[in-house]
Amino acid sequence: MGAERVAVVGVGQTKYTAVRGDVSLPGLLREATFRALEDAQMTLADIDAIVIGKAPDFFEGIMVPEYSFVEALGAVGKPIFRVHTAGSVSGSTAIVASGLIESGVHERVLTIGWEMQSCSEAMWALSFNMPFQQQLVAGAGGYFAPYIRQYIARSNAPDDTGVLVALKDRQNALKNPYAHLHEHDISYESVKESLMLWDPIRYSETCPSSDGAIALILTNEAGGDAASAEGRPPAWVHGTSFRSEPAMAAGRDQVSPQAGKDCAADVYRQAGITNPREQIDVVEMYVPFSWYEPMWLENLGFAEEGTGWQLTHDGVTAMDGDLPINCSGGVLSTNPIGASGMIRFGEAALQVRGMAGEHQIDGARTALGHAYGGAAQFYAMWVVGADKP
Amino acid sequence: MPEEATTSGEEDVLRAPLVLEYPFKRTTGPVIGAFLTALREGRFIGIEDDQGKVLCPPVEYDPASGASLTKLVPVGSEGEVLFWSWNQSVRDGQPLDHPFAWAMVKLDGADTPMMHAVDAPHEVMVTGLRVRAKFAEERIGSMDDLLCFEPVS
Amino acid sequence: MRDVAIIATAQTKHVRSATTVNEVELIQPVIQEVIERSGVARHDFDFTCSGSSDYLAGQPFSFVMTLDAVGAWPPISESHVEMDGAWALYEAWVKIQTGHADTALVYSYGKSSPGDLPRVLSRMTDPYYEAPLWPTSVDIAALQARAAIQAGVTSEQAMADIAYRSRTSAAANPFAQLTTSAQPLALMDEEYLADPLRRHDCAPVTDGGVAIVLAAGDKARSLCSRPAWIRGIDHRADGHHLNFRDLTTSPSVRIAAEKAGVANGPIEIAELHTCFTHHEPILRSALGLADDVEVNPSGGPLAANPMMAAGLIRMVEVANRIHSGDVSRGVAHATGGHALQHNLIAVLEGEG
Amino acid sequence: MTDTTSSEPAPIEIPEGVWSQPEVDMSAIEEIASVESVRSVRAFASLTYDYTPGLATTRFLRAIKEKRLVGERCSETGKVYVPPRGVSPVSGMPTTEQVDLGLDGTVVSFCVVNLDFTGNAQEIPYVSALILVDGSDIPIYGLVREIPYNEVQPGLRLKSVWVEDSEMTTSFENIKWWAPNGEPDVPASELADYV
Repeated sequence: MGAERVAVVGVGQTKYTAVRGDVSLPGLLREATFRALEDAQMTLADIDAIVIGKAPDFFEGIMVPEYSFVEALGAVGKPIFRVHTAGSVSGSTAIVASGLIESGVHERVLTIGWEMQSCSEAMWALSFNMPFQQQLVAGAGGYFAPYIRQYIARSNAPDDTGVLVALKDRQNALKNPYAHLHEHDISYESVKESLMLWDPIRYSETCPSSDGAIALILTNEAGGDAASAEGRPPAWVHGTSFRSEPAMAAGRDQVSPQAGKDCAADVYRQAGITNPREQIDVVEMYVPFSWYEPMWLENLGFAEEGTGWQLTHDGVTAMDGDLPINCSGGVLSTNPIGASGMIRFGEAALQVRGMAGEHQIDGARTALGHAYGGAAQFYAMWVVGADKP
Repeated sequence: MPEEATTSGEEDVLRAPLVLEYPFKRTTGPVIGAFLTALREGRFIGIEDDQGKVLCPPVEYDPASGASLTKLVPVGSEGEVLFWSWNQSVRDGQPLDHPFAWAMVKLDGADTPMMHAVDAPHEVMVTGLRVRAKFAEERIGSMDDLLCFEPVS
Repeated sequence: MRDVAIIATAQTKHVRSATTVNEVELIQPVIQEVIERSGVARHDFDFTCSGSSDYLAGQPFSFVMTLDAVGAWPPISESHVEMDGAWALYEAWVKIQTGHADTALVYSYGKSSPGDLPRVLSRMTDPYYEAPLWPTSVDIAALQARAAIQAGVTSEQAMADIAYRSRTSAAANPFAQLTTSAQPLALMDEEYLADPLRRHDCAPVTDGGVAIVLAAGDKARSLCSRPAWIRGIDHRADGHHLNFRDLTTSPSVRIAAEKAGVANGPIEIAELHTCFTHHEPILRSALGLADDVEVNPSGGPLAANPMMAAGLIRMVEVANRIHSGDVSRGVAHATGGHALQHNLIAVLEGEG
Repeated sequence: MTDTTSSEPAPIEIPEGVWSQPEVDMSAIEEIASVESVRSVRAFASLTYDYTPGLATTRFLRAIKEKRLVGERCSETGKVYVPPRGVSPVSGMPTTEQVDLGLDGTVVSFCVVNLDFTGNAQEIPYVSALILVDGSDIPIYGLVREIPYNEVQPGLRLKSVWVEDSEMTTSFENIKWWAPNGEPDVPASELADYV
């Protein structure tokens, strides 16, 4: 079972920015797609199927926009598939694409995550004033901030933990030419002194709104072997998993949700990982608010409960630490919502391929890509490796 | 659409209007931008594919292969109705405020048709009808610059 | 490929307007019913997948609330597609093929009644060239119907016959919304809704939902006396832009039918996702169906058209007839987008 | 209805790569090439829905108009949900038993907000809290006022503060905010299951 091995042989990203004023909507997807195809040494004609993920259609005001991109993606006569699973969406999308190969249904699949947030505003597209429903009185961060506060209370984490995460991720972003935010002047003080929006979350500890797309080319084992033989190392998929739990289940732990723990356990089991802290070299983690780094470190089994923040403070999660997290700059530096999950997956693949450029971790062999969404209730993860599973 | 009110009246529930309104911003890229620029100038342009076929309105890619297209060419403001339907109940936002025909209009010099409104009486509408573009007097570089097509008298 | 079958189904009574319930209240009884019928315990499904549309609901992430009806605790392996539930079934089928699941719960639903459905669907057109003109789904279908009539693929008379046959067939379908029709000649006397379409040519606006359970191999055999095996399933897209398409044929259906193996045996019934009468001859031709193949004995979407569910219901209708032993082999079709842009074909068979 | 935006999008630096949108050839349309190009458009969209919140929410809102908070109980776990949505997310079964809740509650957690997200003139900073209404098993969000923001703590006991009886509607807005009710704090151990 799990009949066919899956290899990532192409990764293509757009330049991420607040407004991609120079391209059309299909142009944005084509930019990522053509870069991925070039990386994979393929053309559109080589692709068997396309799997697309994005956040709600209200962002761009187009119902199932991928239908109007079919010609632009050379997909006439091919299967095209749309996944929609909240913030984890393009992680889920990559997993659906991977399943098409693992099952033996297709051999070469293009998968794309994208968002053009400049078409509207996140505040509008994510939270209409629905009749008869309670209005948000505190914005998006106001939903998560009480749980972060609860984490701090449980763990006694120093109150600058979030500052250290934001500083690290934004400095990592300086090494990633595609990243949205390139804050050359950022400092510990500038983060700490930024406006406390939702105490304990400061402005500089929150993600931006970005335009952008990422595309991956996935192949079967033969495709991975062929790329390898030509000196283009693939990333091998060692495990994939998604998990969901209800937003409003009485008794659910929103600081360290069970679905995240279960999803990690499932993907580690598939990848043969019994000690993630030892066996995983680098992590691309979905951290839209800085404090989620220590929270996910615990949720994903990298640290005992209540101790995740120590890894951050000890520099373990820095580029030169022994568990580097978000070398790309992460969601804190780049957040086209419908692409953010797949960017984590794609950056994990780049690391084990040795192709991450300036933010490459030397000798990275095994990497985790992690995405979550909704009320911290939807999870998608994959483990990729330099070695064939 | 057939109407069949089969609502069960088991229990009266609350209801309220929900209005979703937004002025979405769309970046055009160079090809769509050029088409809208041409509309502002009261003209049409298309784009040539590898076989020399002219697509109007232009797109950035070959519709069959996805290959990039770049050669913009002029297209006429008159053309022919390839097929059409009649829009009896006009809705908000549509090109005209009275009943009109939707038509696929192939402009002179183009090889593919575009969808738009034809302002003509129902009984005049026929496949093969020659039509001419009617532009707005004040044009700003948007689809609104093209009001509709009218029969060539 | 692993043997995978539909082993249980359930659907709502389809209505013009299910005003009293929200989406989760609409779909919950159907999910409960299909779980009970399947014999799989609620918390034992290996995978769950659903299909729905935020634009129908007028709410972002509308599917999140509906997940409550599954009882996703402890956490489950779950996904959602912004497409008809037929594609949720496809994702579940692929998941079972990977070996990561042996059973799957699939559901989809649509409440079209709150919005002006044809106008809502105008948001599905090209965002630059078409959406600013607000062409409705009926407007676009009428253009396609004209092209089909001009090409001799169908006629207004043939379309009236299809409407009559579909709605009178639906009289035997307890879930259908429209179950009566005037005689075809009388239908032809009706005024146009959107020349060349009359009211009877259009599927109704419907609220409703559907759920199925998939199981693999021996698991399916142990849970169902006559599983409806998915012998082939494939889906393909045509281009979006009407200006680049031949609207009178369906190349994507032709490819999907070949990949799904429609022609590998006799087809006894076909349940086709015909939102408009002229879709039937286009689909019949692309599927290569013989003239005696019974199409839409349930009445099809012309009798009940819950958006995002009507495609999956086609699979349910074929599966039900296999479960009951009425037929041995049938084809189900689902579509998405305007003018039959995206099409899924599944061949279902009973054993032996 | 569309209109063009005047703001010219800022040029961006594309990283070195193998593909970006190719330059178009405008040599055949010089009269278009010579004028200022359209770079973006505004697409105004408006859709109206006739929204119905369903049976459970209707029951809840009809009660709130009478200054009552009503939850619904999961028949499997016994947990009480507020606001009820008709189905227990744990069992997947309908919640049919209605439960009268208290009008007081307890802060489970909170955050201090320094931007006005409410759209009306709040004092800033203000406190948005997760509040466990007496008799329920799932916290709801609410504003906490009538106490300095830096004195709010988990366990703080609150009362709901309502609009005038004459202004009561079928709306959450009937509760203006929450304020301390003077009772002793609830120990943290009793709240552990609610975050």
